[in-house]
Amino acid sequence: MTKRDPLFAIKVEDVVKSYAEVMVLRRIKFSLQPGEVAVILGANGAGKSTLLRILAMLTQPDSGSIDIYGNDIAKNGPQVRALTGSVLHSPMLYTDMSVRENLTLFAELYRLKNIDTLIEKNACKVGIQSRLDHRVRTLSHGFQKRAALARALMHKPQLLLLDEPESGLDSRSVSYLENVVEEYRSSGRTILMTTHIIEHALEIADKAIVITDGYVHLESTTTCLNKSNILSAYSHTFPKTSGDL
Amino acid sequence: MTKVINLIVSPIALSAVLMGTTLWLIFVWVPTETNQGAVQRILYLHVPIAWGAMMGIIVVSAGSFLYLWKKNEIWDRLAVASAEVGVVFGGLALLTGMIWAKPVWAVWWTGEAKLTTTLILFFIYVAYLMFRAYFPPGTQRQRLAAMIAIIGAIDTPIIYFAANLWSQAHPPLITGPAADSESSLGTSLGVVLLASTVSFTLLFILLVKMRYEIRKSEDEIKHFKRNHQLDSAVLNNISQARGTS
Amino acid sequence: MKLFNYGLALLIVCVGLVVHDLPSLVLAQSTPLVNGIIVGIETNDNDQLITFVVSDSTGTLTTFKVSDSTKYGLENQAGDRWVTSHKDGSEEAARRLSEHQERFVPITVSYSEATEDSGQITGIATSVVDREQGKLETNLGYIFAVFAITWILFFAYIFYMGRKQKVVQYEITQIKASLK
Amino acid sequence: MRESLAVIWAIGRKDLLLETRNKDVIVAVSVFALLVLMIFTFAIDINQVNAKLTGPGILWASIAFAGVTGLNRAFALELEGNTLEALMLAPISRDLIYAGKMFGNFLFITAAQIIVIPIFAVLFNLAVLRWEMLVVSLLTTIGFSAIGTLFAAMTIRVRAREVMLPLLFLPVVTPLIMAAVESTSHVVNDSSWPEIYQWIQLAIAFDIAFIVISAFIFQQILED
Repeated sequence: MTKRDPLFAIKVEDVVKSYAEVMVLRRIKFSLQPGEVAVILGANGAGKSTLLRILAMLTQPDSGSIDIYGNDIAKNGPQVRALTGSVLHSPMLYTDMSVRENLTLFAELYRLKNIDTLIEKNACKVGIQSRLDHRVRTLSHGFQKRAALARALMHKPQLLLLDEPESGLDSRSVSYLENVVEEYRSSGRTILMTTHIIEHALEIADKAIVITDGYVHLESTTTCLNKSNILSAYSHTFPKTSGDL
Repeated sequence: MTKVINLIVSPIALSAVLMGTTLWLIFVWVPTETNQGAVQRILYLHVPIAWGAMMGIIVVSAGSFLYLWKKNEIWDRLAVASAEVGVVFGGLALLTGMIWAKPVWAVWWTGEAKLTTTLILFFIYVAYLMFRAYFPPGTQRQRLAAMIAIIGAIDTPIIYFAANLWSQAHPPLITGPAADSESSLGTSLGVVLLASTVSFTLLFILLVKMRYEIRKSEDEIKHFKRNHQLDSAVLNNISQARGTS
Repeated sequence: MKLFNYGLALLIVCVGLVVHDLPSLVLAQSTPLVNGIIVGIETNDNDQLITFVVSDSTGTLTTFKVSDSTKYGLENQAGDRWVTSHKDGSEEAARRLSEHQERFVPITVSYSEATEDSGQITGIATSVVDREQGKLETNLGYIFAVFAITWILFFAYIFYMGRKQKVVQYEITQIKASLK
Repeated sequence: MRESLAVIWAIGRKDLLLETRNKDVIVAVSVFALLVLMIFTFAIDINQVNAKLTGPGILWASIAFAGVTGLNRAFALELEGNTLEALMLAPISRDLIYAGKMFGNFLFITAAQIIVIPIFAVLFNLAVLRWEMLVVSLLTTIGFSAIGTLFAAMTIRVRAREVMLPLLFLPVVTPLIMAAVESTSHVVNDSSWPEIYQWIQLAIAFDIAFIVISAFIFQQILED
């Protein structure tokens, strides 16, 4: 029922989120165009993961509005989730089922067709085809993360949300990740990821969003950024009085 | 001088005077009932307290419903305040009823429908308060607690119906002479009961108001803590903007 | 702490009234009465009532013998009242009383010539009727319990809230001080 | 509609698959229920006279207590790998997740009853295996799983989850337990259908009320 707005892949306006006495996100505002690969930077506890969870619709913001490809996420939840693929902190797989069983289950939940070929294809993309029939419990962390990535890719989402995808991965896994990012960039789809490895972020991303103290501190293309001015944006992350009276 | 006047016309003073008058009515003014004797005077305490408990439940479910609808914290505060006071009244209603039943019905407890319903509701609202105590703070806690309150309210008629059907299948040990026989007191009973109900209603409102005020102060402290962080964040934001551009 | 004082005042008023009014609550009783439910019935071979045992609200058992002059005023389940003396209806009396026993209907027995034998009270019943009069003396404890529990609980709750309020107040003053 | 049923079936089938692998829930529920039954046979000297009187109550008390432990387990399973969030990421409405989990819980409690009720019949020497009993246990299980799934999802983040779930669950399902106990005692007393039916009606009303409410509010439960 809603037409996609080609101007914005994500449009976040004045998003506020607080937990009890801590206000994690104060007034987050930014937007991404389709085809952009953006990275959210910020110190630990800056609210990167919370923001990603809100975009993935696992957490409700206290206030503010979010549009994803022209859909208001508060109203068109299922449509937005069909456009979005997410790999968050934990792999979120059933550990007593094999990778194939996990992928089949989620393919059914996403109502996909030709599930078997789809699974094979996506398994190749992340290099997990040899482990398809292993139980998730027996796999290493890197393979579990790759399986989670395969699940997020299966329904060809327009927007991919990745929460620290490279943490704990070996170089082979990271190279699969980079291939996925390249594929997204070239096909005009959007990626929003968080990371704490600034150099790597500047290499692969087109755009950086720095969150400090619950605000978007810096929203800029990566070409005019270097590590030092990002770090200087970090430096005020911990205000002297935060948390206390 | 104004302080004295304020004290005299304050609701607390009014409530105290009313309660004193009620006690005078119960112990001195109203004649002793012939069927049950002096113990019948418990009625003037038991019935208004039970009424207060019922009022508590009505206010909790109304407040919870309004909170879910309007998302305004005022209603959540009202709900939790009246749940707490309602549990105190409900526990007292059960206790006074049991003490009254012993000399009149010769048992502490029977499976009569009203008793069973009151007991189960008491447990549901105790669970409501415990849930609030155990759940991590935040808006989700308020939302879920409101749902529990509403479930309890919807369950009430079903519990009453079931308990009624059950007590028909298992005739209660003793059907109360207090409930069945006409009273020898006539209108004086009504007068004292009315006075007592008014005093206890006022006491209920006072207690809820007091609990509400405490809750409000707690919320204000919480908000203040957040806003305090906000101030320092705003300052940081400004200085940062100067530094980078 | 306004509410604290309020609770204290109410408690004093309550206790004062009870003490002041104690004599008028204890109504003197001319004939000895027992209120309670029937826990045992003994009949002779002709199904005529001989004795029955009543348990009052404190659990004390009293055995009653019946004489020809014993009067009955007992209702059946339908509410029909049956009034007669023992001479004219001792079988019906046994029937009605055992029905009362099954339904746990409380009765009032006035009696004379009570004898106590090793803790067991035995009396000769003069009238056996559906519960009419409370045995007022035994009830005072219950009234006292109800009022005491009610006010103690309210008092405790008010006290608890007062404590909570104090904590909140303290925190607010701390915040105000830190702002200066 | 067909798509929704497919989703519910997929979630329920996943629960069954996991169950065949680690046998967490059904074994726990039925062993627990049997233990409660056994304790009662010691606590109350069961004989021909009082079996009909006490049996139905004991049966449903044991199933209710065992059911709560099972519901706790069934949700703990989703917590282990944060998989509930994976379900929440799928483009399906949240009431389908509820229906799927409820379906799984329904299967577990039913399976446990299939084990427990015949053993109960033997221990208490009661003829409960009649078709009316099928209706009773079906309706009760539906109600248990409807409320249980809802409260299990609500208490997921509560500190004392194992305590909180029964505290919420048991008072709310009291009418349903009454209905189950009464209709079971009609069944063992060989009563006619109309006598059982008034209790069946109560169970039906309860089930409908709570399935509707649960589906309505489940939307909001999962997000924090």
